[in-house]
Amino acid sequence: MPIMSYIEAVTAALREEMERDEKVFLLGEDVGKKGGVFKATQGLYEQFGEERVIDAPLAESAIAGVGIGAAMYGMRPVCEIQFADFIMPAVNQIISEAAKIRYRSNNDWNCPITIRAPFGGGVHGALYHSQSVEAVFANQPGLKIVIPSTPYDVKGLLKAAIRDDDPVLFFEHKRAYRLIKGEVPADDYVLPIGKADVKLEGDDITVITYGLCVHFALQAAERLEKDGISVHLLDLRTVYPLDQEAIIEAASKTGKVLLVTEDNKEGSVMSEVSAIIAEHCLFDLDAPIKRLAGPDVPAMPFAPTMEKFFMMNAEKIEKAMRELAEF
Amino acid sequence: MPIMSYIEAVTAALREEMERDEKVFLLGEDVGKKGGVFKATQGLYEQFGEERVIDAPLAESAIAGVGIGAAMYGMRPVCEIQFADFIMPAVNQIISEAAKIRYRSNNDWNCPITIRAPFGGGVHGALYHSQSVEAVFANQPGLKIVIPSTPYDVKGLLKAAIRDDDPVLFFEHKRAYRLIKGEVPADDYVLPIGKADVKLEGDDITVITYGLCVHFALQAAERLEKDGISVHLLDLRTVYPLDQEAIIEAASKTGKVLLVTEDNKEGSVMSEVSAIIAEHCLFDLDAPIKRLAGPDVPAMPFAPTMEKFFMMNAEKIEKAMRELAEF
Amino acid sequence: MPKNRHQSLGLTDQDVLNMYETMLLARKVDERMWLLNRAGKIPFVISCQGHEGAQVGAAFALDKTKDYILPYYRDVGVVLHFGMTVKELMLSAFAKAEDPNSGGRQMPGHFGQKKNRIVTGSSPVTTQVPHAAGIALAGKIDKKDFVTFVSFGEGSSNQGDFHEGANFAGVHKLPVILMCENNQYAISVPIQKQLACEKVSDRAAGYGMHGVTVDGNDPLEVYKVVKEARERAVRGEGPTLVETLVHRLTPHSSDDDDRSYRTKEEIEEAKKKDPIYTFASYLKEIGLLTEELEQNMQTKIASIIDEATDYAENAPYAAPEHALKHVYGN
Amino acid sequence: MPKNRHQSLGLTDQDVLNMYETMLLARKVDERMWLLNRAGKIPFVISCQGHEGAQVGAAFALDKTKDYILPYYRDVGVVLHFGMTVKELMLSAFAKAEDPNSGGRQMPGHFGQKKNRIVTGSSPVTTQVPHAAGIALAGKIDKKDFVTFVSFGEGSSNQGDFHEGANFAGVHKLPVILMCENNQYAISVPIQKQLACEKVSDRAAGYGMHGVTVDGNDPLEVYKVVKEARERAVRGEGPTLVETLVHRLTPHSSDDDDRSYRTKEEIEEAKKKDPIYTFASYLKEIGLLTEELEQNMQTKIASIIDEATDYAENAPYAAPEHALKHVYGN
Ligand SMILES: Cc1ncc(C[n+]2csc(CCOP(=O)(O)OP(=O)(O)O)c2C)c(N)n1
Ligand SMILES: Cc1ncc(C[n+]2csc(CCOP(=O)(O)OP(=O)(O)O)c2C)c(N)n1
Ligand SMILES: [Mg+2]
Ligand SMILES: [Mg+2]
Repeated sequence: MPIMSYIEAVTAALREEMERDEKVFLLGEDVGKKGGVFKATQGLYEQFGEERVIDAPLAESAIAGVGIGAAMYGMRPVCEIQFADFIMPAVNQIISEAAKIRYRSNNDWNCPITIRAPFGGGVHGALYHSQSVEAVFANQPGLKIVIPSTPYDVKGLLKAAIRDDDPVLFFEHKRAYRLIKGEVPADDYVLPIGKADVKLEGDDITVITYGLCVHFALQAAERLEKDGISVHLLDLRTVYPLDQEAIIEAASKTGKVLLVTEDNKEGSVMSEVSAIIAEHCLFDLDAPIKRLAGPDVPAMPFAPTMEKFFMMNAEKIEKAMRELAEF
Repeated sequence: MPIMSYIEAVTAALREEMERDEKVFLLGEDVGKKGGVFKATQGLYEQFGEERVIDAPLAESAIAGVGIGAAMYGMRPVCEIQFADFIMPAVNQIISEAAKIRYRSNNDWNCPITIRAPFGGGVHGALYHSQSVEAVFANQPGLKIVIPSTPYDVKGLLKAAIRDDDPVLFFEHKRAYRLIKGEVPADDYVLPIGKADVKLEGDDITVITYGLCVHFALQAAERLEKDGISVHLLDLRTVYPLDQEAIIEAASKTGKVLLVTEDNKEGSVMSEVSAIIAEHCLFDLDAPIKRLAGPDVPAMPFAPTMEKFFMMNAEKIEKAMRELAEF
Repeated sequence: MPKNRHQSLGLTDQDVLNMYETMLLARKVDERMWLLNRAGKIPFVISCQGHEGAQVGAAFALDKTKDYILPYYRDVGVVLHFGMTVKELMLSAFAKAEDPNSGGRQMPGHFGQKKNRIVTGSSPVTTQVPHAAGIALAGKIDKKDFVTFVSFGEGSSNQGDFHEGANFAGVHKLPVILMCENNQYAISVPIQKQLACEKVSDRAAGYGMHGVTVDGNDPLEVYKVVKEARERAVRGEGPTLVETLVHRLTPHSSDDDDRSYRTKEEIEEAKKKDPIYTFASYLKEIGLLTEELEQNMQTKIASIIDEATDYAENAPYAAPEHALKHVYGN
Repeated sequence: MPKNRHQSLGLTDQDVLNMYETMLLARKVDERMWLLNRAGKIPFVISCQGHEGAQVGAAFALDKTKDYILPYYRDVGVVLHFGMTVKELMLSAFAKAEDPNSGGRQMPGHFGQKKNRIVTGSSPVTTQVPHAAGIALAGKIDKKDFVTFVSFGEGSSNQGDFHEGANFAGVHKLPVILMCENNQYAISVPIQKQLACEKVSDRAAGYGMHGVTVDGNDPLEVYKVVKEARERAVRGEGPTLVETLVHRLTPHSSDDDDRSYRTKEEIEEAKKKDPIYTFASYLKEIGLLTEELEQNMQTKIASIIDEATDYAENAPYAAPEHALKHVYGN
């Protein structure tokens, strides 16, 4: 199987879906001639032409709104928001429109749009090029939010998002783009949206996380294994709506749960994960449900000292894992 | 002490603050000559003139953004978003700007803006005039979100919001406007933002909620009391950042916790309340942390059948309370 | 003998009579809704009264067999022409399960009916402008020759989404007709506090599109400019911003009392230009609309509305648990 | 003898020399930052190169003792005139604790310094336009006579916030100067894919404001129109939209490679109109800028920049835990 980087898997999924279905087209700032500021759409303008790889004017609400219109018509637009931080001007289109179109029309209309955006920190992006924005949307029924952790998942889930008949927000960790590589089948496959994935089977502690943090957690788990501590690791993959069953199963398995996110702590999607556990398997727990998250400050600063202080890493997770294991 | 309705307390707080401080002014759609679509600003245009009670063009991002500019200058703008549902176009200004101004400027600038909006359902408002939107903002450090339940709290907290040196979102339950009445001192007082309020002291179960649901919970508690079940009721009042101490204390008190919100269940502010409890007082619990919330559908429908199905009320809370008490 | 003004526009006598009948139907439906509201039978009305000339003039200039429309809440006249029935409007007003717009989920005025290419709308104003651009873009990619028609109030033209949607349509020369129904008020706020430009159509230049302002009380004027806009659109010459000057003859909605912000005289003045009366006068003057014909129309319309009202009033609500349905497909 | 063009604008010989020196200083600071970036010493640069004429021309037309400015990321020339020092710019580039803009929290180009009325800015483009209207409104309520100056790129003028902010300023006739630095690109996207209007200033009419387009390579032209705009503003005649035509002489930022979307020839062509050279030529032609003077300026600037760089490079970062500070006041 070919080895691909995380971002190459994005490009591959887009290319294959555009080849498969004429209704798929791309819309976003600099996605055309330049191939995207991160190069996620590189080569697609050349292959599919400017009518299907559209350099949009600098206006996120229009990028989302035009995409929503096209999706209602029956196209399969994939809109790129250049940085997740810049999705905020499009919130009204996403929450008031995309999320509610099927429901408000009593199933007469639907909106199969995919909105991709690179998110997350650790790249000297400072306050406005580092944010985790999923929590803003993770309470809006009608939306699905996918955050893949591996190139394999990227390809399978991005294809699933494009084929989904409802709006999907697809957040790609920008630090993972070139850092994370992995095997990706050359052929067509989709992975189910809404299903979490057990990354490690283990008995001592359960770690639940998503995105880049999955890799940090894997590294930390490896170190713990050497000391005989076995980690059960669940990758959420879809952070809204959550895979309750998988969460309950994972938490019950060990009774000691660590929830990890790069987002600020208060009000992150991990609060919901915790609430699900506290509601459904409280008596299986042997320790308080522990959350490890970014500090409650607006966003990650530019200076390396403060960025590092904010950003999640394997060491921070390892420390929290050990504390939990010893509880 | 005079008896006032919830909305009269809003008007009183605005009037008194405008009389006290020339820097306070109002900006919003129809807040001037008409006195607001709910009449929250009635009489203020006549009293303070069109320069301090400004009928804004129909553009929420400008209402927030102009307010933010004025606040950075040193004014104390109170912006009205006509319905909380229409705050979505202003999300970028609120999250990217207001919330981050102090932090990003390393304390050089600050943004003492208050944004008021009527929210919530039960008024035949349908999908777009009934929403609870607090969860969209309840993970944005730099913001404070206040949701008062009584006229007394309205006055004291709205004054506190206006005097606060940071941005405050102030959500008023529109069903409470004329339904809820209570004593309000005629003199000047402020209540602390960030502090929850124990509404009932009790020993059997703990109920934590906010806004209109506080009243439903009070009614339900009264009925339970007749059966000898004593309810400890905490009104959050500030839903972001949460009053952790008060939450932990209230939960520990009885060990049986019911969290109530009118918002959709997944990802509401109650998830965070649950997570705080599960993190800090797990071993004091005698029952799973139960959440009672709106269903996970986009918003409250117009038809009375479906609206009632969605909307919180005393009966639903009473039922959940009894179940918990019997656990 | 007064001048025949419709022939040169390519409209037959029957066409203009149909236009009038549609206008009258819209007006009468609206009036009935106010009665129902005041009688406590329906919770909410938002009116087309005063806008019917602009709405019906525009709608008739479109191709109702293929164009997509993205109307706003006042556009009863537009959706009637595009195939929504009075019964369906009443089902929506009563919030009944059979309402094709939303199954009783949305307030009346939130139109949507896929089979007639009436695109589902929401309450936040002007979000539909980018949608209109998106559907036009999709049609272009899909090599179809329809146009999209999107309408909104003048106050709403201050929203960012108007700007972003219009700009997108302009840059991509999309077949979009943007129609502003300028009634000089956004609820209580008069136009001078909403816009500083003289005409809303002054905004067209900023999007490289054609802009035009017409008397919205005259359906023929509106027909003419919308028809031209449609032709331009189909020829690939891009979008047009049409501003129609109308009057809102009612309060903003059934929840509003407009006495606090405008005078009786102002409304009386506006009523003199009421498109229903002025267009009827024209049709009478040129001898098309006879007493008898008008009487027949009135009778027919009254019975349609009566029947629709009865049906809707007696129709069932959706079951409570229906609230859980259709969040996601499959 | 070539014509003296600055006298009639009320600019002294010393003024124009100061303008030139500020432009040169901006250019040299920017050039140094690229060197530092390419040497791996600073993570990011976003450039003023090619925009200095417009920036300095505009800045000099303002009253730096009382006006508020809301610059965008390229506006090194504007903030230098308003009192931000080279040392401070370098502290920001190195993300050091002493950076007055953000204490090292924001990327360079995110200006903010309260004592000089440089209003803190963010990355999402054009959010500052409503802020400029808000500060102007506050000044009006507070009975002050300053103006606010806000700048942005032409691509950014497609954002909803531009529209909403401009409209608010227009309706309230606020003393706001909106300046677009039109360099024909938004990162890689050329102007034809951004706007369909011929000139960005065509948008002014839609806000009932005066609009004007000038050659941004000529600081005197820009000075003139911004000065006039300021006078109009102070007279209560409302906002002005000034479009300056400039060229971006570098890639979008240090993260961009512009070879994939524009030709070398295009940049060569633009360099011929480089405001630094064309303005220097003017000053030389009229005999103001001598070899010697220019040499002195260069030397002085080089030493300022050297010193600032050294200082900033050696200055400490904020402590890690400083990340927790200043989320809320008190
Ligand atoms: C984003 C948003 N803000 C506020 C409202 C509340 N609202 C409904 S209609 C309206 C006035 C609209 O005025 P205009 O655009 O002129 O249309 P008209 O009603 O006059 O036809 C307002 C403020 C809304 N629906 N959406
Ligand atoms: C809301 C938002 N979307 C996207 C970006 C990313 N971005 C930064 S600069 C830029 C292009 C700006 O172009 P223009 O306005 O013409 O200014 P210029 O850089 O050419 O001076 C883009 C897309 C952003 N900063 N903010
Ligand atoms: Mg209007
Ligand atoms: Mg540009």
